[in-house]
Amino acid sequence: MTHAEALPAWAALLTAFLVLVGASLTLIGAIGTLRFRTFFERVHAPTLGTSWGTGAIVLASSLLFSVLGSRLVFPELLIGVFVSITTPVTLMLLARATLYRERSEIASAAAPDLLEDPGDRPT
Amino acid sequence: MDFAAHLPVLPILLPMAAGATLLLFDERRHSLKAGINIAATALLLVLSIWLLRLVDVAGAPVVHVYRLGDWAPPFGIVLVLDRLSALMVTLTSVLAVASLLFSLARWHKAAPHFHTLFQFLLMGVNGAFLTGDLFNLFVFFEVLLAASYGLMLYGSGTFRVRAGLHYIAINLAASLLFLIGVSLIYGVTGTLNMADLAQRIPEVAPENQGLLAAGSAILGVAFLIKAGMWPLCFWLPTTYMAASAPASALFAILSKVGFYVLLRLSLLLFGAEAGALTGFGSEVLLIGGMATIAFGAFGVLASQSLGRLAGYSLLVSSGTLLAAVGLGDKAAVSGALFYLLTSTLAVSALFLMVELVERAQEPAANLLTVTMEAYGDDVEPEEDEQEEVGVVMPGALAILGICFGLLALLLSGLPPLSGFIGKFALINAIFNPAGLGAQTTGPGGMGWTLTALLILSGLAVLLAMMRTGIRTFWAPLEVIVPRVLVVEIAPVVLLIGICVAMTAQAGNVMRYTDAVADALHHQRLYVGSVLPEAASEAGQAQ
Amino acid sequence: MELTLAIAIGVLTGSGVWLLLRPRTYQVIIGLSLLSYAVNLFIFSMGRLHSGAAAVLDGAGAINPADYADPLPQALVLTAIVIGFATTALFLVVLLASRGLTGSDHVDGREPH
Amino acid sequence: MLASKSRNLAGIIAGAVALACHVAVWLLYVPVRDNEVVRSVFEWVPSLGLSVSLRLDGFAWLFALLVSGIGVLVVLYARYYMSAEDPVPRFFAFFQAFMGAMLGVVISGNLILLVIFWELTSVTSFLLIGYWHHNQSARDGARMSLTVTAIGGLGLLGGVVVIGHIVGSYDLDRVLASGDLIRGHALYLPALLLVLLGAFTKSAQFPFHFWLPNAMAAPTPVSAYLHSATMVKAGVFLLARLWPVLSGTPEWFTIVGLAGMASLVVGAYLAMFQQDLKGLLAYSTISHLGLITLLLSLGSPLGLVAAIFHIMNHATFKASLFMAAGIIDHETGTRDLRKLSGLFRFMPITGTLAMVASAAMAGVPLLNGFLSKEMFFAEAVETHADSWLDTIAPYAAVLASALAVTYSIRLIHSIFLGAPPESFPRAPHEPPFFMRLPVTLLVIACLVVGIAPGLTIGPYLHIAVTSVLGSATPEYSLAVWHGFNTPLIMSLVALVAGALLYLLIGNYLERSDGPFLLSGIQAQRIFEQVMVTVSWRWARFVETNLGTRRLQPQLRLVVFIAFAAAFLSLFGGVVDLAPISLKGMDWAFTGMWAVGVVCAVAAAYQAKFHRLAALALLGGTGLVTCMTFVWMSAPDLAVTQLVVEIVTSVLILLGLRWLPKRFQGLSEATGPMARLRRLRDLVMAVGAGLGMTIVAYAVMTRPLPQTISDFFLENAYSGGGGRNVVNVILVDFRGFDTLGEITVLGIVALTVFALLRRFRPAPDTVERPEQQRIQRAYDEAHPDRQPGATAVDYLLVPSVIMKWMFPVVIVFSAYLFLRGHDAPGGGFAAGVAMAAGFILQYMAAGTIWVEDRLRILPVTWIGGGLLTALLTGAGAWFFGKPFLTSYAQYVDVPLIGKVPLATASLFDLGVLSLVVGATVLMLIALAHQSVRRLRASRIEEQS
Amino acid sequence: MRNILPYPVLTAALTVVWMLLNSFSLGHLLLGAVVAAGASRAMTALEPSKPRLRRWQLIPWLCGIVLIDIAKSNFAVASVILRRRARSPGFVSIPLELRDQTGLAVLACIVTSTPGTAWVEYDSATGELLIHVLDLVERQEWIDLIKNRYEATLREIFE
Amino acid sequence: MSATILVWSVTIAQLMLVVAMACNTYRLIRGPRAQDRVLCLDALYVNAMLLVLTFGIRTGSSLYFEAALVISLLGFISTVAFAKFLMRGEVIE
Ligand code: NA
Ligand code: NA
Repeated sequence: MTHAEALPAWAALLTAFLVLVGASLTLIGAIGTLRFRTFFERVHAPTLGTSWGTGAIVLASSLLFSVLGSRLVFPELLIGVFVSITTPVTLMLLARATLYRERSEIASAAAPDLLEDPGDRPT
Repeated sequence: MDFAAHLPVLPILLPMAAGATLLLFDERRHSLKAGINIAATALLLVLSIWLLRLVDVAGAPVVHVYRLGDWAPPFGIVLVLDRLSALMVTLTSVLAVASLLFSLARWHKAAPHFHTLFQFLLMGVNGAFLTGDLFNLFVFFEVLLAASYGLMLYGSGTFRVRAGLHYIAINLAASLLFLIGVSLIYGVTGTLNMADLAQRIPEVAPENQGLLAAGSAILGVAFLIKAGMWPLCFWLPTTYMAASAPASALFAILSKVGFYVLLRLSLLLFGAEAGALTGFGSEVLLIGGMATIAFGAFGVLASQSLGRLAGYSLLVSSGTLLAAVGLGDKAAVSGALFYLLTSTLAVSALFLMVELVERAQEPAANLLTVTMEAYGDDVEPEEDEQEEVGVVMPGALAILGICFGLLALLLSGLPPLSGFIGKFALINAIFNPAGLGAQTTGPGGMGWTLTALLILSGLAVLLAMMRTGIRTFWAPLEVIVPRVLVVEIAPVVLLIGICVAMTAQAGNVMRYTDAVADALHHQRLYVGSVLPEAASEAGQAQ
Repeated sequence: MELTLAIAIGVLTGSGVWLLLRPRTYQVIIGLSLLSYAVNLFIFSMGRLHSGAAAVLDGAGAINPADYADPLPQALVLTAIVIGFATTALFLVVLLASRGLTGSDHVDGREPH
Repeated sequence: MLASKSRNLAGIIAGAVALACHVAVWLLYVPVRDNEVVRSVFEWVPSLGLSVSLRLDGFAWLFALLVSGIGVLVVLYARYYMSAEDPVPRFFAFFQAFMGAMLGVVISGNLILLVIFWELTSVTSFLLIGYWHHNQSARDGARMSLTVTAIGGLGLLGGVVVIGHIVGSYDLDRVLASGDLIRGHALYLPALLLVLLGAFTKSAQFPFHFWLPNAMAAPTPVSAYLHSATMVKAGVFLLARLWPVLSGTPEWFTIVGLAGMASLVVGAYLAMFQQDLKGLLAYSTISHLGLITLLLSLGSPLGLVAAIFHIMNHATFKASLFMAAGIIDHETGTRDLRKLSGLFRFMPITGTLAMVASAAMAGVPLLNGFLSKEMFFAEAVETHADSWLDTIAPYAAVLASALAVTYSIRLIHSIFLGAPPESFPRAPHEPPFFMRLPVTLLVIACLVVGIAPGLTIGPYLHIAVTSVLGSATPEYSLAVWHGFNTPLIMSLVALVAGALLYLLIGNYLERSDGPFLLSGIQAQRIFEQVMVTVSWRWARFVETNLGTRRLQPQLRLVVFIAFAAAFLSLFGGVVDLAPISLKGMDWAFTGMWAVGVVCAVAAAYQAKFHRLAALALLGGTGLVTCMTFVWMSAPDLAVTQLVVEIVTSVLILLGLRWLPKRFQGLSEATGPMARLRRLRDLVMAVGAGLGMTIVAYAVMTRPLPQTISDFFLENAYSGGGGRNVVNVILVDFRGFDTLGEITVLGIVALTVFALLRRFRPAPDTVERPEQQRIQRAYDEAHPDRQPGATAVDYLLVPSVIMKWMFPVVIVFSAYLFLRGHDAPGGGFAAGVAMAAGFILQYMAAGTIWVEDRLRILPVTWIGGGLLTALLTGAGAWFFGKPFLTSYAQYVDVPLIGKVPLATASLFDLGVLSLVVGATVLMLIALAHQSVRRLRASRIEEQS
Repeated sequence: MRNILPYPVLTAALTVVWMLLNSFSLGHLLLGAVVAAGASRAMTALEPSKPRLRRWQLIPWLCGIVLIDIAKSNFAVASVILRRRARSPGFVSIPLELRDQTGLAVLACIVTSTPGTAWVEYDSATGELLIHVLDLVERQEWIDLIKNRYEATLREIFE
Repeated sequence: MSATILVWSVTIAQLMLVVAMACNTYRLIRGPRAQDRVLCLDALYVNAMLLVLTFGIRTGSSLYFEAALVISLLGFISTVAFAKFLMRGEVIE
């Protein structure tokens, strides 16, 4: 970690803080996936990581490299932007799919042969 | 650099360029594509003969080294053109001409991209023969395998796809082994260049020799799968039987690639100067080769269809070649190469014959074999009706019969054709490893067993082919004269004709194979040509 | 880390081999994928492990190769990845074709008796 | 080549050739008479000691004379014998080939050449015997004769090779001069046995005699030629030829003698019982050949003289008898001795000729057969080596002679004498003169030689004998009358006993169904049984039990053998593993792999029933693999692995559409065997995993040897113009690998495309997926909803975002590409990324929508990419450099600064183009199946 | 001009992306512009509904409030997870007037990116949006939040 | 000093992220439904991306940035494919 020696203490502290915040949020989100009971609850959990979890770490990275290179470097911001644009797509699609699956299961409870889900079934 | 200096790379680039160019034209332009393919294949044949003449000069053996990217070996990839590789390239292009001619009758239109796959297969095979780099060998193996997957599945159909699945699964496993082996060798020696490897292997520290041996063994297993050694060969007869006739005719060279690599590497890396690893694996090759001969012979006898028979006879020839590599001495290698030429040509011709003969057996098959399978379902029947290419053969059955008989002689190794000379050369080598007249002790138990196997396997092929031949050509009461086009029988005649010519010119061919064997046993020559600096350093040190 | 990676390679190989020997084509394709991960890592490990080493040259000037990760195995792995991708795609299509034509997803195209 | 009906022309050509041979042989009489050996040598394969060496000495000359002479006669005969319907040119072609081969055997001066001609006689005789291949018996006879004689021929090859090994040459002269060396060599017995195998099978010696009677299905001219003068004589010819080097040992005497004696007696005995005229002659041939073999076994020079003499005599009378038999068959339409009778009044001339020839066969005095038989008796009595074999030899000789008399009488009596039959298939009469001419000439020869042997055959026999024996040639006399000695008594006894025997059992023979006592044992049936057992049952057994057509055992073998090979090699050397320590362990890395490993095992566990889950878990493992590359300083790998990972998932998901559901427990085998199988696989999997762990650990903990990578690191920037060494290796140092690799990708894409063109989905997947059906039904059930509204709404918002991502992905792909040479990225990753962008559009809007708007020509991209890479590489040629030599320079552009320009980038552009094309082609081809199905089902609905 | 640069805003944005990825230099400005123009042209093929940015000056303000809202929600959801607090998840149906597809997309991103709310279903015929809320205490509160805070702003920007 | 702070914080952050990966993997394996697995796979991707970023911070190298970028930009494609497969039964219609 030779690069870090040159880092001013405030930057190091701030970076460390942001990194830890981001990681903590992500971890909490992951714990959420364990604790929540239904899919629609679980769907909220990863957003901790994809919102400020990512944001904090991205900021940390930007900060570090800006300070180290003594110029503003923000390519990491793109990561944040991309994540916040793409993650909703997947979550929306998944949520909608789940809604359909659950509806159709309720609707066709009388016809269990239609109930088979395509690749996977509850164990 | 003058133009001739670039010749060694052309057998790879020419098919590649042809294959890529073919992609730029619309699928439906069959004749144009066929034309390009014919031109490229013919050019390849001319080129390979040129290469053959380039290396076949009297005096000290010639090894042409082509440094790709102008990087000095062992860092860059090199192509090495010597007598052996020139011979194999020529054999490939001969088979290609025959197979292509055959396919022009109907097969080339059965599915998209036949010509491209065909040229890429040639590219892969030629690359495997020419390269002097172990990982580059892997790449060309993959090229030829990928193209062979395409050609194997070409035309689709239940049986073919089922066999293709097995073929691909096994070869994927083999490719993984190849990678493990190559990388392990790199991990121990730090190089990929074959000549460099030959230099470094004797110097590998004792504590690393086990790892090196393990890597070589795994690599060897990968090649043995491709070369078709029992018990790694069960996929082979089914695959070759299931593939379309021109494809399997061309595939006859594929198992020879495995043999080629085993021959090249075992003599180069584990030859007389390999230190502790000298002769590594040769016993396995000998015993495995013999087991393969035996299994192939029984398989030939057990075959009910001619296609499977042809596949098993390929196994017999594979086993014979492997055992010869196992013997390892010059005479055996020379005999093996002669045998390789004749058996490859003959098996290839037999694969072409299979379709023609089966057409004679089944009236329904007489009507467009291709359409039955390939156009079974189709939402988009875009291909127009097949039109005739060439003239239907008169007296087809008689010519087929003669060809079949000659092939039976060739494959069983019965006199007087080159099949006999090849087998005799091998047997002669078993009894007189140092040459006729040099007083040596008689062959050991292995030698006797191998001799017996060589003879008995020939007998098995003879019996089986006689059975099939009688059933096909003699037994039927009403003779169905198959619709055979000239372009279909011509390649068979061509291949057999080459065997006949080889019989007449056996002395010259043997002189060539003797020279090949001789050069293979002087690994210094190869190493010195690829790495002149290193070799001269070594010379100074001594 | 060597140990970790070695064990990882071993487990991936074991899982891959297990699947490779299964009767269903889909199992085989997953097995082949796992095996190719294992093999790629194996090739990679042949250049030894260099955590956090420089991967790209700074520019001209004298270079101490020991400071860098061995690039050659990496290049080999790249080739292997590409080829692995291609063959996975091919195998997939062939297994689909086989399933379609034979009506069975058994590797032999028919259920064993 | 000739039209199939032109039998005159074909016959004339064949006859002319045979006659020319015959004349040529005569022309060589003078030098041969003077004990010269006429030689003619062409080199063929010198390194193998194989030369086309023709060598005509007295013995060969005499034989050549016989072969060509009788050849002329048989051609003449065949011209009239063969029916106008037969494709005669083929017959004469085979005949000529056979005669050539036989002459070759006789005049070969090189043992290998001899073997070659030897096998050629087998092959051509196969064709001749099977000439009437529409008959089952002809096919069987041909097959059997070739099988037996080819086995023998291959044995002979082995024997000859052993002799060549002993002598150091295959040259006949050198071999003949090395008798003592051969007989004294340790390998003498194998050589002898192998040579004898060849000779005995060819000469139909017991126990290989059975093929000969079956070969009688051949047209009679063939039998007349093959079984009198040529084919079967090749065996005894060889015995005589190698007599100087092989004979004289106890082994020779015992084996050859036993075989000869057995053939002599058994052949004669069986001949008596034959009802088929040609069958009788065939067994008689076996017997006479046994006689010759027995003579040769004795090892005495006089025996050899008698043998050669009998070879000649037997040829003449047997050829004439066969031809006569053919005439009878031709005229009456039958060869059955039971049906034939009283023919003498219809064909007196033929009858007379046949009687004379039969008498010669029976050994009646004043005919040639008598003379050689007398010599045989003399030798049988004379030779004594104090073994039981030669003690019984005279008795066996007399017995066989007596039997020969019996069957000869039976032949004549049964056919020509007695009451004329009520009906023949055809009314018999004398054949055309020219058909009878050959018989006449041969019978005259029998008479002339029998009456005046010294004047006729004498000189020729002499040169033959001297050429074999050289200075050891004994004194012998060919006189008809040697006085009243033991042999004469034996002859008389045989004649009388034979005649008496016929009187006694003649009627029984006429009615018998098979040979007395031996009818149960039919060598032919035993042979067939053995053949079926070995070549079919055993073969099937071996093929099915030592081979398999199933995939799993094959893969199991691959894994096992690879493991075993590595294991044995590994521990053949020394492997010491570095001690395991947890110091310096990177716990994050280890934790990641804990995740990766669990995913892998879970994927393995789920792959059967939970395909989707397995795929997701596979993705988890792949992700950890990427992370490893990140951790271990391989960013290029990480990027590439990631994009490939993503595309592969999409690809497999596309495929999952066509894989029907699996129901748990449907085919899960639960028996103990299945469990055992799974256990075995588990053991193999664990073993393979352990092996890889050990090897990987061993290598990783050893110091890296001096590798070629150092060169790459040192030269990447200065020589390759790039800072990303991996990329420079890929596009420059080892660009050739990349060229091959992209070709693989292109090929696979084309294959996938071609295969999918013929794709036929499983019946249970043809329908639209269940989800779509339900959602459609839902839309249709609700009047306020448009059909398909669910699908539209589902993607309404996401597809907007996905579309807007398209240009971003393109920019990103350009970024990856342009950076590649100096930083992680490169053509491949860029190509896959761009392809992923395309796929995203397909997912967002559907195939039809996208293809209405975007014209992607993936095949052209593939071809163009390959050509770009290729032409970039070939561009170096114009600068006199090898293929793929790159050129890199930094160019100063105003305003912008230094811009790197490397031809390698152009190469990389080819890679990009190909990768885009190939990836898109594969995915789209798969995606198109849905469209295709849809169209197909619409067509079905309409019709 | 319209043919060469059909989406000037997009092109500009992509150029910025390019420079973010590489560096802010003149060379990359030019190169980036070329790449971005190419990518934009590719975009025309997909015929996206062309958004009209009426009041783009509202965008930064929107970004600001969204970032803050998300931060708040992060905190809230984290506490839900960590404290295992009792929660009452549920669906909320919201009638939307926003019809612009891009606007809807942005709204969807906002809703979904915010921990605690998830975009589930949107009926294009009725304009009815269904969201899922992790901790649904007061239904109307959520409806107001979406409609007044986000939808209104977005309608101003896009419609 | 700065180095120590950074090393510790990044190490702890990485361990936290790895634990997060483990949590997601648990759901990935246990499900119960396909959508849960896919959700967690997506989360796994994000975790990995963050790990890459922290790794970059730790080594001070920006070379790993592309890998993170790939995940953020393209990582969702496979998840979209999964989701479409669940909803519509096929990925590309
Ligand atoms: Na009679
Ligand atoms: Na959310």
